[in-house]
Amino acid sequence: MARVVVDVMPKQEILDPQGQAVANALPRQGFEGISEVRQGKRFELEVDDDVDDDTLARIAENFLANPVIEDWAVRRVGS
Amino acid sequence: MARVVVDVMPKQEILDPQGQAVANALPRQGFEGISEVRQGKRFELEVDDDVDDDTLARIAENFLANPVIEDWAVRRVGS
Amino acid sequence: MTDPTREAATQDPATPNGAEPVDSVEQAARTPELDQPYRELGLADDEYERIREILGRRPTEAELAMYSVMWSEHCSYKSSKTHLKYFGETTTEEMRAKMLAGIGENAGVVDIGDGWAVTFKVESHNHPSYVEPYQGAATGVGGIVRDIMAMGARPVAVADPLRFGPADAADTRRVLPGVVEGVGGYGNCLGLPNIGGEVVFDESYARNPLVNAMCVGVLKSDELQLAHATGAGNKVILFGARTGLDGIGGVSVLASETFSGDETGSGRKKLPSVQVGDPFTEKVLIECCLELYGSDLVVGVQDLGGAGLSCATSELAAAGDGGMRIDLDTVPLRAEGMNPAEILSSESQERMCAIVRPEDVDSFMAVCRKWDVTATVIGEVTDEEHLRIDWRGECVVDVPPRTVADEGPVYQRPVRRPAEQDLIAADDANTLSRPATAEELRETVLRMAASPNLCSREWVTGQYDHYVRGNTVLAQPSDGGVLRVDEETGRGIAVATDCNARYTRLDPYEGARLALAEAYRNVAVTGSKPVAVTNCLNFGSAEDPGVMWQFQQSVRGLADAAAELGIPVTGGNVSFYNQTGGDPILPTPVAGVLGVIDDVTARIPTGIGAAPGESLLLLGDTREEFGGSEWSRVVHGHLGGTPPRVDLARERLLADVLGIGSRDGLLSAAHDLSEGGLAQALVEMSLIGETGARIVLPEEADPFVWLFAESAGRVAVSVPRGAELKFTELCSARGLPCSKIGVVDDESKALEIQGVGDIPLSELREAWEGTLPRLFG
Amino acid sequence: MSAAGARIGVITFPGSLDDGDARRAVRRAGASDVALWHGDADLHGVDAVIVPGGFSYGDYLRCGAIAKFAPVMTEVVRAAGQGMPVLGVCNGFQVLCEAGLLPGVLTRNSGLHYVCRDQWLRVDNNTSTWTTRYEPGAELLIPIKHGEGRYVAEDPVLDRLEGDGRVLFRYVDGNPNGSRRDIAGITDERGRVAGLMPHPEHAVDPLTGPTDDGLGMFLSALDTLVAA
Ligand SMILES: Nc1ncnc2c1ncn2[C@@H]1O[C@H](COP(=O)(O)OP(=O)(O)O)[C@@H](O)[C@H]1O
Ligand SMILES: [Mg+2]
Repeated sequence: MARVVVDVMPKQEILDPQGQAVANALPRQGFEGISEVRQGKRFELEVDDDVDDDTLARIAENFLANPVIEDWAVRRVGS
Repeated sequence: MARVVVDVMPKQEILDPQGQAVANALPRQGFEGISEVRQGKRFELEVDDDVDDDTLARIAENFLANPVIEDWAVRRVGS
Repeated sequence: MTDPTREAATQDPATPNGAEPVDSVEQAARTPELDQPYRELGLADDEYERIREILGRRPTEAELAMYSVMWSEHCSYKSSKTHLKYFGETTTEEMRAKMLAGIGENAGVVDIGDGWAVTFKVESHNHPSYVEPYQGAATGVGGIVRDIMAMGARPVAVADPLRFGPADAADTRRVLPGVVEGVGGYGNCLGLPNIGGEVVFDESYARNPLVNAMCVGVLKSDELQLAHATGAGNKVILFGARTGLDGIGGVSVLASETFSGDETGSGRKKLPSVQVGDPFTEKVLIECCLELYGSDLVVGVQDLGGAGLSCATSELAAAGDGGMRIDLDTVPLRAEGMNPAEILSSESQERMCAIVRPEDVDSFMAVCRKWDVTATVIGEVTDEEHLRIDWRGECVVDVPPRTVADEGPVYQRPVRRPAEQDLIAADDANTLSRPATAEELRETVLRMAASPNLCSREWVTGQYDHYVRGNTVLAQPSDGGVLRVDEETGRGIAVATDCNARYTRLDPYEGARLALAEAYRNVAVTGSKPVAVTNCLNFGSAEDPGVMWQFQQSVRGLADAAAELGIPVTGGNVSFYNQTGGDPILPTPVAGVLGVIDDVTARIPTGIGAAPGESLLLLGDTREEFGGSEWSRVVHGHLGGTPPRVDLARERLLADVLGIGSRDGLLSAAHDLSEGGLAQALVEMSLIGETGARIVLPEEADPFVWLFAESAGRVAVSVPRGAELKFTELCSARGLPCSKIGVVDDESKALEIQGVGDIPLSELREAWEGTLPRLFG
Repeated sequence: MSAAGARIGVITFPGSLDDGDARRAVRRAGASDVALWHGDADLHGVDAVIVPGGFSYGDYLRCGAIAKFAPVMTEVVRAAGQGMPVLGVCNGFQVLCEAGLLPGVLTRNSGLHYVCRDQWLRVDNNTSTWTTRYEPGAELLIPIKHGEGRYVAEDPVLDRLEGDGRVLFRYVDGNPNGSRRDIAGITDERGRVAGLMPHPEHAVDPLTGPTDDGLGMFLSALDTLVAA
């Protein structure tokens, strides 16, 4: 068994209203110095050892992310 | 400027319907061998260098995560 | 900085804690002197003693968990029971005639004609929504919907009476948006139109928000399901979500006490008692249940709510004709290492429990598979009169089910009318300084319209789907929500919930009567006939004699008023301990009224301007009544005096006239007068109808009293040209005061009030609609 | 074919909510409605398909992302390729985008709230199968109710959609969700597959909706089917 993390983030050029809302709220709460916030998703998968990188990439590309608006990255973080 | 990543995940004992929905859908698409999926959030922040770890922790705890049901982790990933 | 993965590993409460001994019945008999943490579980010394007496031994850990949750205030109604009896005592046979199920069932059921029945109920989820607003509110909706499903009905609508601290308080900005998102997030995803509710702000709710949720369900009157386990040999099936460690906060004491020292114990102590809702699972569960009922595969059914399996198994067995045997090892779990007490007390959401004939089990399972719903046979009905639960081959629970479910403690809590009630009553609101000039009156109209309790609720209700299912005939911002039930005949229902807790604070008896009168009137102004009542009684600590007096008075007020109105109270909910320190919330007995309308096309809308040349009429009497009024709060921050007088015969008369007016097409709009009085009603009728009006004061009237008094039993109506004579004759024939107060003016883009001035609708709209968006974004 | 002879299928996924309403609208337009089941890879000979609103599979991952893998969707994609009229409403629009039948994607409303309100739309194109009954430029009042309706696509895609007249409806009198170029609904190259966020099936009867402005969509498709 391995643990795999898939990060899915909105593409840089895509408007991210959620991240923006956080960024706008921070100074109001007295937190200065945060110039940008982007919000995406993080998936943690428990994966059998025989699931290969290619399969993981297909899961990320075709399912966990929508490539029209999102970038993704897969990494194994050990078991 | 530094880039900071904050990962926010549902606590282990808390129901994660989103992760569960993904886990249930994978075999239907022919992806076997994924035994568990948890879905959380990933934030990427652009942060001035003088923002210290303590401040980041407070931002994560009070803003980005809901500590009643979520765990969080902050890490700097370079600029 | 923490690594969630590592942290999760060390915090993981699900780590199996090895081969700890099972606290079985046998073990309990062997170790009678074992110290048990019953106090931490909320049981009093004498309650614990009674359990020992019932069992003739000490309870096992699992039994202790069961009794402690089932004998809690929430499940056993131990402080309220003696008062609630009064509802039954005041319900006559005549009132009962249309009631198919009443107090004591999961929800009341009323026959509405044409073979249809309706079930409706309100429940509170106050404290969880303060701790975690989104999930607290979401699971509040989920819970009440399952109650309705347990009656065999299809849930068809929800409503959400809400109360928060001051609108501009920082904590309200945390709680309110989360609650609204939670109510919407869950209800929208279930496909249940939200057709009503309340949003009230008051200091007393600052750390005690009230999140009450109502659900309405529809069924054929011969399809009623009952929560009973009958027929020895029938199977007990648990279906829906898996059972996890949610909401067992209190019971984790057991783990920590018993296994103190080991990591699991201390880890579990920190378990959050919040539950996370999964509306998708519940939506599928609804469809699955309805298919199971439709195929006649269910003998009895119970939802799992507070107290989880403890409640479902003991109540099903207690209502049955024998006992029940459960094998806990078969319960599908979501977390590892759960012990019997935890499995029995888990409040994991989206679960139901059914009693099924053995020959139907396969068909039952097939329906569940179709809907992808996990279902497991966990036991069977026996003729042993005992509820017996086994775990890992040992008996961990062996109890007479009625002692758990029905025979909990009953308290006669001290009741005392606080002396300060007299002081409050003496603090007369009618002596407060009033606006005198036209300019001051005009400014007051605008200020009131913009005040948090009177302003538009659109910011809230715009987050709720009120269209789904395609049967919503009236919803926000109408006084009552109206739904079509039968597409062929047009038969429909109406619901409204109300409570002005400032009135109840001044006089809990009269205040409760006013609450019911208002909900009744709000149903009546839609053109529907009120037929039944439910309630949600939100109060402070049951151990405060002053609070218990408020409670007792409110129950009596509601029951007496229901009897006078001739409509039965079919159910309700009690929530005590809504207080912080010594400060209870305003006594808040929310009344919910169900109405029936023969043909929904006759419903009366709220906004004016639908028909050409309408006249505006005011029905009822206006008196100098400002005690508890919204004006006294907004302008003077005052709460004192006595609430408006209630005349329930007048309310009945009003409802009759409105019913006839709707049936005969004499009314083009109607709006009841409540908080803010006539001025506010006119503002809303104009803005909702996007049409101006010219208002003329009666000659003898004091403009301030006329515009802002909150006398009950009043409704403003608009009557199309041609119907005016007929309608006023109808009123005078029945002795209902009716006076013409003005005309609707299609051309005018203003509310023109004689002696006050013209207020352009755009200015009114800005005042009325601007407030909540400004506060909540 | 007679109107009543036209059979319009409405898919039910786990979590579909407006399937019953879509079927009611089909009947109101005079056609016959057919219930289609997500797990059934068979369109049962229908002449057109509606993918209704709701929260298929809870919309937990991304709206419509799980539904696109349902067995029935394979058939819908195949039939659409052969020119069958397909309409996706709200969640159905999201499903059609995820399934690649329509370009772009629907994202979280820019206001971050779910919005339920009556919305004015302008008809931009009346040559698609689903819009022939409308005058170009006509304004309709139709309910919207969604949390993720902000239409997003890359600029070249948007340019092409506009250039080819494939924008069916635009929001007027306020863009409720931040959709790019105020887009409320689009169609495919052939004008047969359409998707929109507003709910025409909730505007077929002024008793239960703001207007009956939505009925035109069902009547339009029916005209095509009857003429064929
Ligand atoms: N939390 C809520 N959820 C749904 N509808 C609400 C809510 N709060 C208020 N409403 C609706 O807004 C309208 C105005 O509410 P309110 O002023 O309390 O009505 P009334 O004074 O007639 O009881 C009503 O249609 C009511 O049902
Ligand atoms: Mg009202």
